[in-house]
Amino acid sequence: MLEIISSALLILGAFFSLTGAVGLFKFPDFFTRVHAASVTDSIATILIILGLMLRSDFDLVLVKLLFILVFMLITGPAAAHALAKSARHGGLLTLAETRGNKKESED
Amino acid sequence: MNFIVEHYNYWVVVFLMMVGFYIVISANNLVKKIVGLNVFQTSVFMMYISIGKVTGGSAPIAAEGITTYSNPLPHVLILTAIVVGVATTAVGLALIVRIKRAYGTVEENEFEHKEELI
Amino acid sequence: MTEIIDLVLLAMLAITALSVIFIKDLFTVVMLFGIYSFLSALIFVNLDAVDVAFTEASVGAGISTVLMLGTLALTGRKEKSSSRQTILPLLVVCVTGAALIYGTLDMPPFGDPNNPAQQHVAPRYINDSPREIGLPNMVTSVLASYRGFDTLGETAVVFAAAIGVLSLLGLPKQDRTLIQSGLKSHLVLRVVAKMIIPLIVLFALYVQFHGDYGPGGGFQAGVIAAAALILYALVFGLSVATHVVPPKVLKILAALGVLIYAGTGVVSLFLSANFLDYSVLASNPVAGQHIGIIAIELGVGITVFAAMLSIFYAFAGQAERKNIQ
Amino acid sequence: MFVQHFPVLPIILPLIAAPLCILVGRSHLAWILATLVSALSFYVSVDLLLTTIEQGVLSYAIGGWEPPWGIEIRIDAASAMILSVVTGISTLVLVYAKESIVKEIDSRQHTLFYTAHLLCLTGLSGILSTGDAFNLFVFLEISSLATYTLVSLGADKRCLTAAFRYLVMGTIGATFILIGVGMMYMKTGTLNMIDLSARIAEFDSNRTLNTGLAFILVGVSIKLALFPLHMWLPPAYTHAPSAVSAFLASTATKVAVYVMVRFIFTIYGAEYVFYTMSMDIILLVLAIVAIFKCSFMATVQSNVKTMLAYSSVAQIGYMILGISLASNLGLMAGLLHIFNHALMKGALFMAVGAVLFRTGSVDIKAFQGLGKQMPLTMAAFTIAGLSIIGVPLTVGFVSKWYLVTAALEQQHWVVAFLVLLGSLLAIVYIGRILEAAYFKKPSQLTAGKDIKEAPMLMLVPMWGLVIANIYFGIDTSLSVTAADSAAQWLTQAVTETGAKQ
Amino acid sequence: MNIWSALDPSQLINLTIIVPLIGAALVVLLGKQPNLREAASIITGIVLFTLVLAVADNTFSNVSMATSWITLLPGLEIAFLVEPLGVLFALVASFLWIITTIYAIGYMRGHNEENQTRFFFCFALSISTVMAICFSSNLLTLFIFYELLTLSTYPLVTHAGTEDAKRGGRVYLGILLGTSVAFLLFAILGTWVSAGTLDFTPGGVFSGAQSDGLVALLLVLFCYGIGKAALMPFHRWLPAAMVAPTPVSSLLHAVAVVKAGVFSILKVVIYIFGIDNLRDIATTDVMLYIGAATVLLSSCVAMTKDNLKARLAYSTISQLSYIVVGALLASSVAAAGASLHIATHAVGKITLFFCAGAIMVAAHKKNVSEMAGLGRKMPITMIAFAIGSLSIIGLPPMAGTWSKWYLMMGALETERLIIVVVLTISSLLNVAYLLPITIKAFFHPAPPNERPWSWSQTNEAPLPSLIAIVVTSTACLLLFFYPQPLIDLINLIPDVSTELKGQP
Repeated sequence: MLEIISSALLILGAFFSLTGAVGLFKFPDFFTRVHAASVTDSIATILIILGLMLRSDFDLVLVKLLFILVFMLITGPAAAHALAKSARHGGLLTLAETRGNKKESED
Repeated sequence: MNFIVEHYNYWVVVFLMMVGFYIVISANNLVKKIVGLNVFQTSVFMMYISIGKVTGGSAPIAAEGITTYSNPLPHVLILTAIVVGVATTAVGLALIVRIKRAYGTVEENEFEHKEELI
Repeated sequence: MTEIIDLVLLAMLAITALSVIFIKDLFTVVMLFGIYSFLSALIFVNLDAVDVAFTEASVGAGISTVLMLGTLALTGRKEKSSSRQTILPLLVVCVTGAALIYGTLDMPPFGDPNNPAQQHVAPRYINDSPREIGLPNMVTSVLASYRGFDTLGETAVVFAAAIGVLSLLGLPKQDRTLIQSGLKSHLVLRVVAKMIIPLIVLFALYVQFHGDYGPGGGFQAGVIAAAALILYALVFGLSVATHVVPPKVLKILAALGVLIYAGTGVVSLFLSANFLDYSVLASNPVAGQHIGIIAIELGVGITVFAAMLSIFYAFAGQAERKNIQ
Repeated sequence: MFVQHFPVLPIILPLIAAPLCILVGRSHLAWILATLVSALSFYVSVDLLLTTIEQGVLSYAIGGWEPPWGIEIRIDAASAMILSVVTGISTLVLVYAKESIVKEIDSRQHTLFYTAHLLCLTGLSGILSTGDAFNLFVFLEISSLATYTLVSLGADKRCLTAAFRYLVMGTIGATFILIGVGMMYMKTGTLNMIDLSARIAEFDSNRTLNTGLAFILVGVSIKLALFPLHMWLPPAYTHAPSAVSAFLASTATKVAVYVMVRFIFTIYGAEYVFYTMSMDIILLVLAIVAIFKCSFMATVQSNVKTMLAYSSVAQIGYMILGISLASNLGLMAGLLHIFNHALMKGALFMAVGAVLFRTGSVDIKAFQGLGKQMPLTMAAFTIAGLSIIGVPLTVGFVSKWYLVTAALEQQHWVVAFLVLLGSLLAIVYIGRILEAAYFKKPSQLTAGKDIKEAPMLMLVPMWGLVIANIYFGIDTSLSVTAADSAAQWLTQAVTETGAKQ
Repeated sequence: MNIWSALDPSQLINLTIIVPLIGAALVVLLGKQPNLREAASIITGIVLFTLVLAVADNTFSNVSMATSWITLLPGLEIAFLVEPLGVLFALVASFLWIITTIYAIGYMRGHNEENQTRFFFCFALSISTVMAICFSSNLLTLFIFYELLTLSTYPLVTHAGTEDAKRGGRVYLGILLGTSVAFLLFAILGTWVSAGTLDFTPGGVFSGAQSDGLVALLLVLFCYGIGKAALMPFHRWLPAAMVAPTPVSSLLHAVAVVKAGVFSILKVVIYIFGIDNLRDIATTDVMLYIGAATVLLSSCVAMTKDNLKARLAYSTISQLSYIVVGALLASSVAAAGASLHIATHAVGKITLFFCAGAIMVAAHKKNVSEMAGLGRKMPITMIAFAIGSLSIIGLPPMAGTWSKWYLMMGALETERLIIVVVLTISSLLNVAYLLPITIKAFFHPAPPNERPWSWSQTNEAPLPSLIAIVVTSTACLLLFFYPQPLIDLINLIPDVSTELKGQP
């Protein structure tokens, strides 16, 4: 039973990281790409680690995985946030804003 | 065919080494030289680790139920080598910072004297 | 299975390395190098070299990259295109490569347990070290005891590097004023940093003292601890960091670590054994070995921590100095 | 009680003293500590030398782990001899440095200078003493890192680029050596030198081992500045502080030469290197080209330090020539020249340093008229210079004598003649300086100032070396015996492996 | 005549080398008081001469004298051994050194030169090295002191300190050091490796085991390696060194340096190759003819020179080649002639140089063309000059006669008519370039501004110089009438004799 669940989680995680990767290439501008990238290191990793936890029996490995999970939960978003914010700081505009600017210029 | 399977690993490593080596001697920017140096050394480390690998072996940490271990000696050597590498990198980078301050550039072809070409 | 992973990783390595040649944006180049050394760390794991992988990840991808980025901050991130001729380097590289390939022709097959490398010296480490040293992690046993002299040299190298960087860049003064520089505006980061830095330090200690049983040891621990403070300095500013760990202290610590290591060896001299022979440190050799290894791992850890951090200080000090000007 | 530990002391004494220097902080305390420790290791090395001449090889198992599992310290006459040179020169240089660095190095960095010097000494002693191929690499890197630091302490900004070039080339060399050692390990499964030689002797020729040797030789050649790979040396020696130049010129490259000797004679064995791979021809040609090209370069330099640097490269050519003769006598001549050249180059660089100290320049113009203003310094320079030329009653003559005899013994008449022709070039480049010093009026560089003789602390070590130049030129018994038994032991190692076959 | 009989004979050798050193030290110490300083020099010279006389005495009563200082390299020591040829050279050198010193005092004061202390110091140094060369018992010792002689005379050559003095000094040092390092040292090492010894042994060291080509090569190397013998084309240093003050020129070009050169060649020929083996060596003839060519060519050059000293220099070159030729003729008589020529040419040529110097000091004239009528102004000098010239030319009743006589005999004995011809022609050339000077001086009218002439205008060189001139010129005569002691000495040299082989 556990087997099936864990494999399901793993496959799901793999799928998400794939989408993240695709997004990283496909999305138009920086911020959307950051969004895509952050998918990989938030949900994808969480799922994968959960899957692994289900596979491992109750010992040190499990604890270590737990630690990693918590760590990822804290750092992943923080990293994405830092990226976006510093981009903002550096004066990079979102797609919408650039469009808005265009309109203004057209008017 | 068998020969290739047994050696492809070394050949790729050699290729990596040469890429690193090429960066070192061809790059014009000193920082890039250092990067190349690191690539070069890291590839050499891979060669060592490949030497130590035993098919079907596991990490050399004694645990019950495991009979074949990979060779720990190359691991030890490379641990040391990595440290040496980072030490060199640090000094090299520090030198680059000073060079930048003294010459205002880190591009080799912009130094005044011929003897300063690196 | 391993072979396939191996192949994939090698392919990725090749791509990364090649792209380093052609990319002119040094920031990207450095990042690519970080990736390169992460990938090689993966290869090391795949080849059962967990300790090495650990070190490579923390050093190559960690410290080295940070230092390179620090340098770029001072030297500029664009590589100017040069009229430098590339034929000669290419030639040199081709010759060297050809020589190496020629050398591989007589190499023993990859991964064969009957290779001479696996036959002569190594078996003793694998079979007897748990009994002689009493540690499951053979790498640690070899590193700290059989080839402890290498590790002493390694510590000396780190110390030398620290000396070199200090003499070149000098340490920043510890200032009482506590300028809240760094990333003032990033509230989230500051909170997160406050949360995880203790964890990192804790982890460093774990690595330091668990190195005998699992992957890790003084060197990795030192690097991780240094990383914790580097993060602190990045987020809260150098002057705050120098207040927490003053540069002078670092200098002394770096020296102290080497002394601890060498001192352990000298102690065994006075106990009328050979240099770095730990067996005499306690009544029973194995216990003695254990004591000795803990002592020297501590020495390594302290030196590496102090050296790495002071090197970072030196670079950061330069950066601030640049900002002031 | 420490006698049985003597083999390891020359390494660990400076290694422990280095961090202590940082701890004591005050520069003059650091100086005293460094000098004392260096003198102590000199004493130990000489003792080792005498012991090895009598009893042959001393082996010391670090950590009590018998080789090949543990690391072995292995001291034979060759290593002990060069060890004494290195530690002795280091002591003299440290005495000399006290005054010399005052004008060349920022006072805040004096402690760091002594620390780096001690680390460099550690590395060199380690290279000389260790019996383990990889351990050799580690110590090579210690000394190299310390050296980069020392070079970068120079006053002129060009020392930075010089140090960087040295760093890049040095690291490439070290990595090459690493590759070579890896290949040796791959085929033999051991790192201990004696063990290696025994197991390599089992192959008559093997492509991996050949490549390994090739890479090691190239790597070492970079470190010892063999002719086409010497580009790093002249700028490094030119812009480093005088004390550093004096120390490096007379020790660092010599140690590298010793490493080459080790790999050729102890590990691979002369048969393998010279007959299977016929390296001797390559080395011979390179050596001769080095002698002429670089002696000629030396004759056209206006910066005296650069001139001495080029002459060093040429002199290294002589050592390699001796080795490449692949004979007992040739090897002995090479080792002897290592010893003698350390004496002369040390003295020369010290003299130039003294001139820099007083006149603030090392351009040949600065030397004009110094014969009257700094008589003692210039006298020292003259004697050491005559020694480089190879005038009788100096050590230079002894080396030349043995080199040529060795060449003639092998029926290499042309080589022998070329060696002598090379010393004619030495006459030219030394003569230029002497003429400027004794027969020219002071130039505008020094016209205004009144130049005094160099301070005592600089003169004493300088003249110590000069007197050694003459003493060992007249009473060659010690040096020749040492070199002879050194060569004996090295070639014996070869025959040992032959026996094991 | 042996006032040192108290001493152990072997000690004499050490003394001959050390006494001049002590003299040199004294010179430096007394540098402030010129008179004492000069006194020291002269006394040194006299003591030295008595020492050498004692050595000669012992040699005649064949007491063997040998001493060894240190072992430089295993099997190679700095050692000394007295043998007749050395004694001959030592006698000539030490005797003429006294004279030269006396002359130099007059000259230096007349010219009131600078750095006289340095001058006399190096002067003493050089004679000490010459003594060492005379008595050296193996090639290494010879080589070492040969080099030291070059170095110790270098300051003398550049004494003037002017630009062309420096240039001359550079040529001097360059050629002498160059040839000795490149060729002589090479030849010595070759001998050492092939023959296994460097000791001077009667009959030579080559056992015949060595390949002929090798020995032939070595001979060439020796002949050119000993650059002091000024064999063409390595003769340039001799005229170049003419920038030196005249006493130096006379000591260098008549006694110490050049004679050290030919002496070394004689020694090598007699004691390394062995006169008898010399015939079988392929290159002997080559070198012989080069020597002959040098004789003629340099005589011709001498004729073209107007500067007196330059002319004498080239004449020296040709006279030296006489000795080389004599040595290479491979006949005992020729060798004897060569040895004798060392002495006779020394006295003759030094007289000429003294006169040249005297003319320069007194009449400030350098060139032959200006010497018309000089005979009246400085009669003694010019008479001495005439004597010297005749001796060089080899006309009786002058010393030069004997040496040329024996050389001729040697040439005839070996049936080398070419050499005979060469010798005759060169004698004629000597006549052509030496006699005109005397003739000009005595029989040509002085330039108008110096007439009318009266005794009051005689203006000779300073007294010391004059004494020197007189002594040497009388020596030229004496050696013609009493050559016996020298000839006896020469006959003591192994397989060298003034008797033809045929006669009993």
